[in-house]
Amino acid sequence: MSAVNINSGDELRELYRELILDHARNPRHFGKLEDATHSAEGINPLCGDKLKLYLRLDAGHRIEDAAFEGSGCAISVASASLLTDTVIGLDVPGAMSYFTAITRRMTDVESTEEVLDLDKLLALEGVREFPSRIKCATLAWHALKSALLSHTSPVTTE
Amino acid sequence: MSAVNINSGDELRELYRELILDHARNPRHFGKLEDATHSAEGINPLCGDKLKLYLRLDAGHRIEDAAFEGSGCAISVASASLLTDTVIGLDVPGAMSYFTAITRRMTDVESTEEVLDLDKLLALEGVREFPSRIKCATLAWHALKSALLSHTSPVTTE
Amino acid sequence: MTQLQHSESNIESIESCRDDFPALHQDIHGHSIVYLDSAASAQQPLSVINAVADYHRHDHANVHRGVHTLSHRATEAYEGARDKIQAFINAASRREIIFTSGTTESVNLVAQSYCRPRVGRGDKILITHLEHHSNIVPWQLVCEQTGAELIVVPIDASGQLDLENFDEMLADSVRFVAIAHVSNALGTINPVKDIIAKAGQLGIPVLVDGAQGIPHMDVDVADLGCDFYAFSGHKMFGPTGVGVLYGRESLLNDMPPYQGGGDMILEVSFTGTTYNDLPYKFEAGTPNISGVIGLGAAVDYLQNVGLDRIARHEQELLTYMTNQLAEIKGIKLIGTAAHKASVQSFLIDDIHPHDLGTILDHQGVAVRTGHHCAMPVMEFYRIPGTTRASLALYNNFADIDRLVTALDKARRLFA
Amino acid sequence: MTQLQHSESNIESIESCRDDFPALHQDIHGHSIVYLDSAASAQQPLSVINAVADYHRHDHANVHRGVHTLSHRATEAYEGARDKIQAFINAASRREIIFTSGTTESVNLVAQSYCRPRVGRGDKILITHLEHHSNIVPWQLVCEQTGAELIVVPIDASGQLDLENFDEMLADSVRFVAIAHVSNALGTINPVKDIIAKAGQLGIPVLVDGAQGIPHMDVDVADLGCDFYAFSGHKMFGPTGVGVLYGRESLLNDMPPYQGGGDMILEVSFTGTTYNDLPYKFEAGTPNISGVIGLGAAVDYLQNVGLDRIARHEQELLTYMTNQLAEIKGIKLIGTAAHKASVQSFLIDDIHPHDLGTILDHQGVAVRTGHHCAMPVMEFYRIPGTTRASLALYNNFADIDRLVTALDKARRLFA
Ligand SMILES: Cc1ncc(COP(=O)(O)O)c(C=O)c1O
Ligand SMILES: Cc1ncc(COP(=O)(O)O)c(C=O)c1O
Repeated sequence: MSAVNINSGDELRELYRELILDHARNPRHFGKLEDATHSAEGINPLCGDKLKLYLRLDAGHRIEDAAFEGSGCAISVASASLLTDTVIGLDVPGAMSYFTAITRRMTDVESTEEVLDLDKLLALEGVREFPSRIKCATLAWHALKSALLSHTSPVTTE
Repeated sequence: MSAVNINSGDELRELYRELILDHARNPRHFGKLEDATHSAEGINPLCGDKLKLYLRLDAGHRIEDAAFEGSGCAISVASASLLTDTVIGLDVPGAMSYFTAITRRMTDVESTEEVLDLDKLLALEGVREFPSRIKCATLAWHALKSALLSHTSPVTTE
Repeated sequence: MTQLQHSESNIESIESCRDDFPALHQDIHGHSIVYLDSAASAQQPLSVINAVADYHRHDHANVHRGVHTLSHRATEAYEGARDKIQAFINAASRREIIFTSGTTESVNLVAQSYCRPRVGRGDKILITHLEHHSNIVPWQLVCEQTGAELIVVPIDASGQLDLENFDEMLADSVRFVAIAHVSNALGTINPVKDIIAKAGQLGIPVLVDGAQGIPHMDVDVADLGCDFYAFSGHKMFGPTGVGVLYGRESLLNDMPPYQGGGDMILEVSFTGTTYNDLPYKFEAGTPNISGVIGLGAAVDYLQNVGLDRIARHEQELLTYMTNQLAEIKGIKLIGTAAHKASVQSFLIDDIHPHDLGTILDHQGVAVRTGHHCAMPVMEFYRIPGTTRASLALYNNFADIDRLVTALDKARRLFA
Repeated sequence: MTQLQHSESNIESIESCRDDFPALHQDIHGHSIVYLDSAASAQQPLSVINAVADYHRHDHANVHRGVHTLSHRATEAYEGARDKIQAFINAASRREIIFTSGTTESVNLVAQSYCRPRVGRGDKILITHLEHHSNIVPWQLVCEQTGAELIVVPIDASGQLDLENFDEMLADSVRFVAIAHVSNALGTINPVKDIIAKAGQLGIPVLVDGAQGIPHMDVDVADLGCDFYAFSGHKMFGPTGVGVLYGRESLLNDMPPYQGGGDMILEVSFTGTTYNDLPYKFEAGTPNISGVIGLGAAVDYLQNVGLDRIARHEQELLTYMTNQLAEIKGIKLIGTAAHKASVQSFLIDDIHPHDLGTILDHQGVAVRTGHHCAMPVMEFYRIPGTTRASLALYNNFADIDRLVTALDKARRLFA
């Protein structure tokens, strides 16, 4: 048997950082938000990822609480988990600017601009080397946008 | 303008022999046979050739009269005309053996056997060099077979 | 015959395109080939042939559902071709570009998914007398299935639509209009933009059969304003087995899927199935991946040469051909509309087209003969068929001279 | 892992087949490719790639209606492929071989043209729980359109059909049976011959979805006794965008056309249209000429290698793969039927298949992950998807070893 020399482990490690694996295994804010004011579904037909994002906005359009349920790969679950961590406490424009920053950062390989402090979300950086996984990383964020715009139909990443 | 040297006129002349052109221009037994006992339609979707063959058989299964109508290329009209000339007076097995001899002669390039005296039908020999025209030459013959077997549906050569 | 002067034109440069087409560099019956049958199916430039072969050498896998590299490459190439086509015909969104197996399937899709649920007894579907069978029979089937009625815009002796009573026809219960951009048998370029505008005023959707439009002119679906535009890869120097249906998004959204299968669903269960978004809702099963990629390469090729240059070149050739043919004794030109694409049907003496086709082929000249899948046109002229010479960007003046010489030989043979 | 002894086999000779496939000679992420995704789409041997390219270099024109040399060559090649396929699956007549765009279209054709006019409220269409979406959704659409009901043969934990109550199910108003020859997600080879015999006794026609059958075994439709058999070119080393519907002539004769267009008619007029004979009645429009020719070349290739040898080779590989996988800690094999084609689905620990797919791809190993267009199967096992390794004639033991090594790495990464 030919021994396989796995010399490209670094990129994989970059993708599956400890923080990602942690959020994938123990997603924060997981479950249904009974008193949600906004929600949206995200579906990635590629891998069958499916999640529902719930938001509770207060009278001043601030995100008081967020949660999600569903199933998916490590990247999409971790991304959704990080999302909820991030957006709680933000107002709508603030949350939308995270949507913009994250999706631009993922899809535009050249992008290095730092308009926002992405903080823990930078753990998703490794995805940039895996174009076929970008949709996993952005699924929850598209659901966020859809929920904030009060779209009720599911969004897909294809 | 580049002058074109047409050096392959012989095969064309073989295809369009005088006898063929004569039968194409002045088809014999052309028209409807009012008291036909058998008939069949032949359609060649390739060129839109369409002809109807009429036969009158007597009590002893002899072909007393034959006629055809329709329109088609020189080859198919001449072939139909030659067919009517040939089969009048023959009994059913006799006519069928002409069907067999002609179709074999057309489709089997190797065939040289002379089971029948093909006589004027040998004027169709030139078609053998033009595979795409064999269906024209055999269309009326397939209609003959179909009429003799009392098929009522149109036959096509495709 | 002497060749016209055409010093003013861009011919010198476009003539070199011919070198890109391997099939045009061979002898037929001892003569270099003259291919005048592009309206039936065009030849492929090497770039298209290679795009398909290279795809299979390096990048093939099934699309959309795979996470591995080849699948990703295949998906990118496939979806990239969709973007090219969107830009090529100026559609508003890539969701409006549906890959089909060809014009025929595109028309059938609209007939079954759009019209069938929407028409019934008393309703009318309007077509014209110069349509290809692919834009007739699907509507006949819908009429049979629903009780709707097919009505037909007449043509005149030149092969132009006779639009004198068009407004009244349209106003009388017409629910759908399906019309060729260009007639394949006659070459007529129809005034589709006007027709679409009139139908639009009455809220009647229009499908344009663009099979013969797209290879010859710059097609802009936004400018035309049509609701559906159908075309085939193999008539625009791309592969067989692939075509496009452009459809306005709002209409496509309201249509049920045409076929069921993989890729066109989001979720399948025995209690209920959710269809996928556009365009995937209409692309059931594994698509013609290499065909679509080849079609993308064909679009690249056409854009490199330039649609305007192609149109100019073809118009010059058409004028030359028409003039040269008109000089032949015993010829009857079928299809003499004022606005024409580079197609000419004709009859010579009483020589049957099929015989003429054989005689031309024997001299290396490939033309199509017969009814060209437009039997109603033949019926109109009371002829069984025609001989048709159709030109593409790779033809030149010498091709036309060869045609004329070959026709001369045929006349002598049958004299 | 050590490689098994396999001295007795014909492996040495069949291994050289791998050289025929250009796509298998490349590196992915720095590793020589291990292609284990043939059940989604197979790679093409050079002979198929060249058959398609050569056709376009020399012989392309539209088929059937042309009198010139290229059209004649194209028609001969296209119809010659039909003869090859007739012989390949032992159909009684070439009229029974209909070219489609793939399995999906073949199934939809039968659903719409055969079933839709024949079923109504109270009638049942029988499928199984392991079908691909392409053999589910078309029947759901017919049920919606007609009021008929879909009933589903259950499966057991190994992924085999549970046929205990099959006779009673069948006897209860079933009008049509549609069943996979081989499950793409589970690999199960279904006892289609028995099922067809039982349905036959009740006069119920059967369609076999042969998409996964035809690449792996000698298929004989006369021996099976099925009424319809559907398959795709791209799963049997041929082109995308082309497939076959075999149909029993007597049934096809009684069916209305599926699509309208060129070539499928004898005569079109506005007062009435006469359809063409079989098989042309079902081949509307310009077909996928080069695809069909490529499919013919794929059949030649398969017959040269020998279906029996392929089946033996794949069974040896499958046994080896199953044994090797079973040794991996935390693995769960999905699809463990007694009779299986060379496909294995599995799960490892709680690693999501999509993550696994990425990790394997990064080591050059191409597998498919997800629901494999068989969501009801996933629902049955209560899983979102699996990782699936599927083998074809060009795979070898080293490929399996590479898979196992790569899985090991994934486990360590997620540990
Ligand atoms: C069992 C089965 N049936 C049907 C299909 C559909 O085939 P295609 O996508 O080529 O139409 C497939 C392949 O995806 C399959 O595996
Ligand atoms: C005007 C027109 N419409 C439709 C078609 C049908 O195209 P296809 O055969 O590629 O489906 C053709 C070509 O044959 C055509 O010329």
